[in-house]
Amino acid sequence: MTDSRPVLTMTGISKSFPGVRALHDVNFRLFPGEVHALMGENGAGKSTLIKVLTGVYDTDEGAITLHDEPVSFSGPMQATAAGVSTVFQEVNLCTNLSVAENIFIGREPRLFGAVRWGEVRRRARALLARLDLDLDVSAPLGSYSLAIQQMVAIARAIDIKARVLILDEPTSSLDADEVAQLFRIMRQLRDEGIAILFVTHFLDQVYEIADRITVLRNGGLVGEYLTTELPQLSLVEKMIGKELDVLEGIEEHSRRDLATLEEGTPLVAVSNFGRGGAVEPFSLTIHAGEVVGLAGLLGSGRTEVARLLFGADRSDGGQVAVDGTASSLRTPAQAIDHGVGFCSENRRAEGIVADLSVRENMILAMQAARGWLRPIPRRRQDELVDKYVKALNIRPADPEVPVRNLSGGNQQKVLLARWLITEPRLLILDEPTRGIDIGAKTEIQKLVTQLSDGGMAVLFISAELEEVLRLSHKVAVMRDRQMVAQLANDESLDADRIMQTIASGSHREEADR
Amino acid sequence: MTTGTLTAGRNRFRLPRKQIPVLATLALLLVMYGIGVSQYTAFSNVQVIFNVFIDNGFLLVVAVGMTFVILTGGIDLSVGSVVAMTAMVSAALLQDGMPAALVLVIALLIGPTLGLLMGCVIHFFEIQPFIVTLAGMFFARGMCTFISGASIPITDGFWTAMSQERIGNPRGNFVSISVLIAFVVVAIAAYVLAYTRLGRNVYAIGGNPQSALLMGLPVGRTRIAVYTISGLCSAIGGILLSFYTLSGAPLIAVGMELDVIAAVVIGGTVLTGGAGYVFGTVLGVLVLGVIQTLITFDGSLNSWWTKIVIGGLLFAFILLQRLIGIRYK
Amino acid sequence: MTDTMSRFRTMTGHRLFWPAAVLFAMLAANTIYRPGFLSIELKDGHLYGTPIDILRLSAPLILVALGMTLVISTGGIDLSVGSLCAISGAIACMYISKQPDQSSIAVVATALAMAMGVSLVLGAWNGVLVAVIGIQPIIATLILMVAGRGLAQLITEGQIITINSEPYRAIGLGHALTLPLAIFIALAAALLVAAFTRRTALGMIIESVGGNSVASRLAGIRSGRVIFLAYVISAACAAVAGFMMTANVSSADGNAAGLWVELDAILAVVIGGTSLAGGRFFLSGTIIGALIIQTLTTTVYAMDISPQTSLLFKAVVVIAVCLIQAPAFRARFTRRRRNAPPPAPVADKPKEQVPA
Amino acid sequence: GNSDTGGGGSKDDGKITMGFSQVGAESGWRTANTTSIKESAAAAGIELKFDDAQQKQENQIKAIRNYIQQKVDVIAFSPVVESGWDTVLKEAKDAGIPVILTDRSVDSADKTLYKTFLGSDFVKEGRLAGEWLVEQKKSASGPVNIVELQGNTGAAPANDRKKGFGEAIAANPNLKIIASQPGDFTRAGGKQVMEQFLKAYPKIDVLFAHNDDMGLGALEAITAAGKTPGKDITIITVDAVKDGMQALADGKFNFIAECSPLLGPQLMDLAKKVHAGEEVPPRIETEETTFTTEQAKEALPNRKY
Ligand SMILES: Nc1ncnc2c1ncn2[C@@H]1O[C@H](COP(=O)(O)OP(=O)(O)OP(=O)(O)O)[C@@H](O)[C@H]1O
Ligand SMILES: Nc1ncnc2c1ncn2[C@@H]1O[C@H](COP(=O)(O)OP(=O)(O)OP(=O)(O)O)[C@@H](O)[C@H]1O
Ligand SMILES: [Mg+2]
Ligand SMILES: [Mg+2]
Repeated sequence: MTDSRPVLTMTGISKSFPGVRALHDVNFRLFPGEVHALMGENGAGKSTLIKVLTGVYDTDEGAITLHDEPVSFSGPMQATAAGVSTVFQEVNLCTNLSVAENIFIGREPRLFGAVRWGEVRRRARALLARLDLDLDVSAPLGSYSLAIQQMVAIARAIDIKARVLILDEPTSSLDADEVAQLFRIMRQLRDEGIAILFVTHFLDQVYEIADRITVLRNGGLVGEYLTTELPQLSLVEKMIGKELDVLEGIEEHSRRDLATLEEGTPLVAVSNFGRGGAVEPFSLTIHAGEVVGLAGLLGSGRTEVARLLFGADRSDGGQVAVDGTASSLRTPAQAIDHGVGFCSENRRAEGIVADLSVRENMILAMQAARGWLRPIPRRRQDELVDKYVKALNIRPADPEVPVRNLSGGNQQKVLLARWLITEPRLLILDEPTRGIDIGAKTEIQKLVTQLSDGGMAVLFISAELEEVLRLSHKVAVMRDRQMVAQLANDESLDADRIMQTIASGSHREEADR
Repeated sequence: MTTGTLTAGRNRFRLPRKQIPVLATLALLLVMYGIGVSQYTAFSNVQVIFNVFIDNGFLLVVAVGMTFVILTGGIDLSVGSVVAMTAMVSAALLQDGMPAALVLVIALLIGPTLGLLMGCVIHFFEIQPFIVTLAGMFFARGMCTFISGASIPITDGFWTAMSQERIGNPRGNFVSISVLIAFVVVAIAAYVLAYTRLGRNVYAIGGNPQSALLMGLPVGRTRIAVYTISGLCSAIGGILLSFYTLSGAPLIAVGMELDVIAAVVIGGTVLTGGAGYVFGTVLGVLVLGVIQTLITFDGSLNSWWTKIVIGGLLFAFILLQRLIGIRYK
Repeated sequence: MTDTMSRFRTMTGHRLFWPAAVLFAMLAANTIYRPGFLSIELKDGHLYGTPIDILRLSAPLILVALGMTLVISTGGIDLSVGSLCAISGAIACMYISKQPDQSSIAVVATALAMAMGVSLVLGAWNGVLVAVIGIQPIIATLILMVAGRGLAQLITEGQIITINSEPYRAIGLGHALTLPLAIFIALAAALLVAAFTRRTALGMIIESVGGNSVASRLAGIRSGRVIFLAYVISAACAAVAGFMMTANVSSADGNAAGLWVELDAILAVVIGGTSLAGGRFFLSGTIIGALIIQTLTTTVYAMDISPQTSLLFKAVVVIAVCLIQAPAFRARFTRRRRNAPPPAPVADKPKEQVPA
Repeated sequence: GNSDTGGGGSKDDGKITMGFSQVGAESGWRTANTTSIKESAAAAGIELKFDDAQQKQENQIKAIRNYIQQKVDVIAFSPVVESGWDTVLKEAKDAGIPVILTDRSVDSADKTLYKTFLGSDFVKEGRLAGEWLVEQKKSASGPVNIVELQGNTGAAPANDRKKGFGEAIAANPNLKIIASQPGDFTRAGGKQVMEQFLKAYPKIDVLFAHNDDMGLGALEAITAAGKTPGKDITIITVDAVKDGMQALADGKFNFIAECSPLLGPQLMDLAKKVHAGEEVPPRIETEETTFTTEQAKEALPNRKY
């Protein structure tokens, strides 16, 4: 498997952005027929390495060879033509085009120059079927959730007759089944001799699929290892650069007691909330200090529930009570007035304002709540920003750089900080740990626990059931856009039972009451 | 556990959603025409409709080019001036006695060349299209006055024939050759947008240029092509205009870019790019044409009331279109 | 890299460097052509000279462009400013011309208040169309651009209204502290807009809405109000510019006042570094942009460039200004190798914008 | 409009319907022209269909086509530009509708396409202005420096007035146009250009402005520069609108060549004749004159516009 010559080598790669040295003298090799994991903390330079390889960025220094030929791509178009197929971090597709078109654009089957649309749709359906997806391929991609979009991006990449397949955090928005599906296909491709570069923050996934691991830290190369020869703990140590008991931190697993919390008036109680075509009406109460987990398959409507509660979408009907008094949550501004915060799963489109600096992005929600006439004094801004840059370990630590220059994970932390600064009473976190490295993930989990101990209510949405179970007092289960059950997180609750609930939907009546 | 096929069967009601703006425009256009017919007897003549096409053939062609540009999220302010420049160059060359065929070739080359140049500046130097094409507009208009300060009549036989040929019944209802040319351009454009890679790339770039780049699409080439196409359409439009007026005048088609942009947007194309159809643009041009016809038929408006009424009708139209669009979304 | 080199780099890297350099180059070219170009003399306690002229003549454009900067920053555009100039000027002059004592301060004040009131209403109209009804800005403001000229002519009944009012005339031609009053008005407006946006959080909020409106909404910003406000401010600026234009010639011409000023204003904004896509805005850049455009116009007259070529000249200057400002263009020339980094925002710290 | 206006002309009730396409409303002169036409149409009992082309030839062609559809009895228009009318005029001719041109002419080779052209002679206006100047300066020994404020680039009045003026002053080699820029027929334009002329050329003796408005704008600039208009600089303009006449009477202008906008009565007269099938001369000049300061003082009290 690894005794042949590498299909791809990168030597001495350096790349700087104004003020940041993203890569410094990095070497990397990729062999045919292997899955090679590229690991590192947020901002370590993984995505940059991939973009340098595919010609999105020019290198400052260094050389790249493909099949022993020196190459220097001017952009993804050339890279694709040379057999390097890439799924970039953050879904990079055109949401205004149909699903089928997104898969085939640029290499549509044609007859005398005319695109054969029937053929495009047929092939798209066939390809998606390989990923166990059954979509309306002529619907615009934008009408599907981020997870589906991610799957479509993968479908696009694997259809290309590639020798090298690059997947930058493809699994961050997928659930277990889809990950399994993806891995099945990755193995199949690997056995066909394709070289796969794979980036993820899930250690389990690395050990499940990767043959070899390259670790980056702070833009520098730490080393290249065979997966079998690198225990998990030392991998984490190599990524973080110091010996840490993070893993133990994660193992800590406390059942959280619901009973005492549910006394008294709920902080937010909604009944018969719903929106035609998105979520069936549901009722939910959240108490101060309570963490409610929202579980369900992708596309089951979790994000929709969150958006309704935050007023990002309007509910068709139903009542809301905040602190026991009837209120309305019809716009985000209203929700924020009631002390609700919402950290969207789609950070690029709905989260960051790329033009603005880290500082401005962080104080945005607080400033919006105060109104534009009462600016937050600069000193206070700096204090707040400084505090959260430290607390969340945001890098680079310069609050004045435009947030667009941050790596994906660090952008996520900025968003989190934006909401923490507003000191909300109910914080809705939609996939807050997606694309975040293991250290930061633990930090966020700890943070959620701390916040709820301090009296904040949290609605926690995550594709990882483990995480939901670990943090929540109560788990609401979504299935096919219905809230089918609300389960107290007691001894009897585990991932299996939630999966069964999802699969059978038998608890539906229980939720409807 | 076993979840067979993941049915993300999230079939929201979305059947004609993309087409709604276009359909709304169509409906409103019919209503407006109905109003005209009920108010003025002569409005129902078939020739009135034909005249709308005859009088707006060149606008239609230019608007088709603009549709390409706007679909990528760009804008081309130079079209009016390029139209004028093409007409001006043709007139000047014909006056100098150059054969018509050669003049046609030269005139049809100028627009795309300028478009190509602007496209290159926009793409390679990443300057906003608004500015680059504004400079293009100044340049082309400057060339017009540079060629001649006064209008130049065209007496060439070919031009006159193209101008005065009536297809149909010359004594009854007829259209001009320009109308046929315009329809051919519309048909080609519709085909290109729907069935060719270039066309699909246009939509992709309009949807998200960053993604299009990362998807390996030829963003630069497409963007340059789009401005070249717009330049070509402006050149064809300029030729049609010179058929139409049998002359080149330095100040003709001033402000035409705004009419064209308005037509494209009324036709349902979004200025940020990525959504819209050539057919919508045809409707948009018709809307502007019918508004004007209504006003001339009325014939009682003061100069300033004309402007106010045009603004008012435009407003009513856009508002209704918008409301219908929201209702059925 | 030597110290001077790096200092040069930081200097040329500054956002305002290139626009300012172009302005300087244009002034220099004029001076070479006509050595007296820059000379300023004191006559009857007033300063005279071409530089003063340029400042005074650019005042209306600066005003319009300031409002336009905010609108563009929200991701919009306001084509109606030219018509608004005509309307505000027409109302003010019409009212004054009907009064027995045209030179009374009270009359002029009433006229200004009335005209400003109407302009604000029209600005609000634009704001409603864009922010509430959701019509694309270019089309929404096109309506008023077309109809507004008609309104202005309706007010003046198509005539040129000539007035004889000293206080009104002063708006365009008066002097204070040896300098034309118009300069102070423009400066005051600039400081006001700067204070309004940068001393409050309005500026950041506008930039946020323009940068990513979805994200801003989810952060709790009522973007509708912000966008609305931008159009109202733009209308107010245009109204003052309209006063100035009409006061300059003591007459209101519904047809010609402010014709095509919207294009110049947009040009000024973009030359100043604000992106038409919305987001970050730079008021001081806009002012330099407006000065460049006015210097260009004056140059054409002063150098007696033939009317036939003056538009060509303008095209060349516009494209030159934008090219040398474009990072992508500079990258091609500062580094020979192909390996230039993608156009990264120049190393500048976004800071409080207070125009000099 | 009511439902039968569209067919108004086709009914044989003896009432003449006229379609008139105006250039626009770009100046006070033009609005006076429009008013004159509307008033005289009403007075003459002619039903007028009026259209404002907003300075676009395309719009005028469209309007004429629509008049043909409405079967009006007479079509009259002031062409925005000279050339390019053959096609649509042929259509009018085929439909049997007579056409009258006002104010500006067209350059069609086929003179049968229109019945007559009623309007001023711009070249003559320029010439009159020039001749007056030649007369004034015939004793001048040294060079006389003239600056010229042109109308919109390419507009017929601008081209023709420049031409006529140029031809006339060629008679005296001392008279020299040292600078000429378009002031776009507006006060603001005239003022801004004049300011620069004053800075660039220390010795300006004469200003020739293609219309009153630019002249009035230039007045402001001249005053601001500390010179006395009418004395230090001789000012000649064209048009003779009220404000211009006032300036002339005040001695700020020195000479105006009239360009009368009051074409209405003559036009209606012609329309009736043409409709009745009478022969009319192919070219009818408006009755116009020139004004000096004294004449202006006399004429001013009964000026209508
Ligand atoms: N366009 C850019 N301009 C400036 N700096 C950038 C740019 N893109 C990335 N960086 C910086 O380069 C460094 C590496 O970023 P990169 O995106 O490669 O990280 P990553 O390893 O992919 O992290 P993550 O796991 O969070 O996605 C970061 O410090 C980031 O801030
Ligand atoms: N194309 C579509 N057509 C109709 N409804 C859709 C479509 N896309 C999404 N929806 C609706 O949105 C619901 C929620 O999708 P969403 O992605 O928000 O769910 P989620 O559970 O948060 O999934 P994810 O894990 O992907 O975030 C879907 O169940 C469906 O009701
Ligand atoms: Mg990354
Ligand atoms: Mg979700």
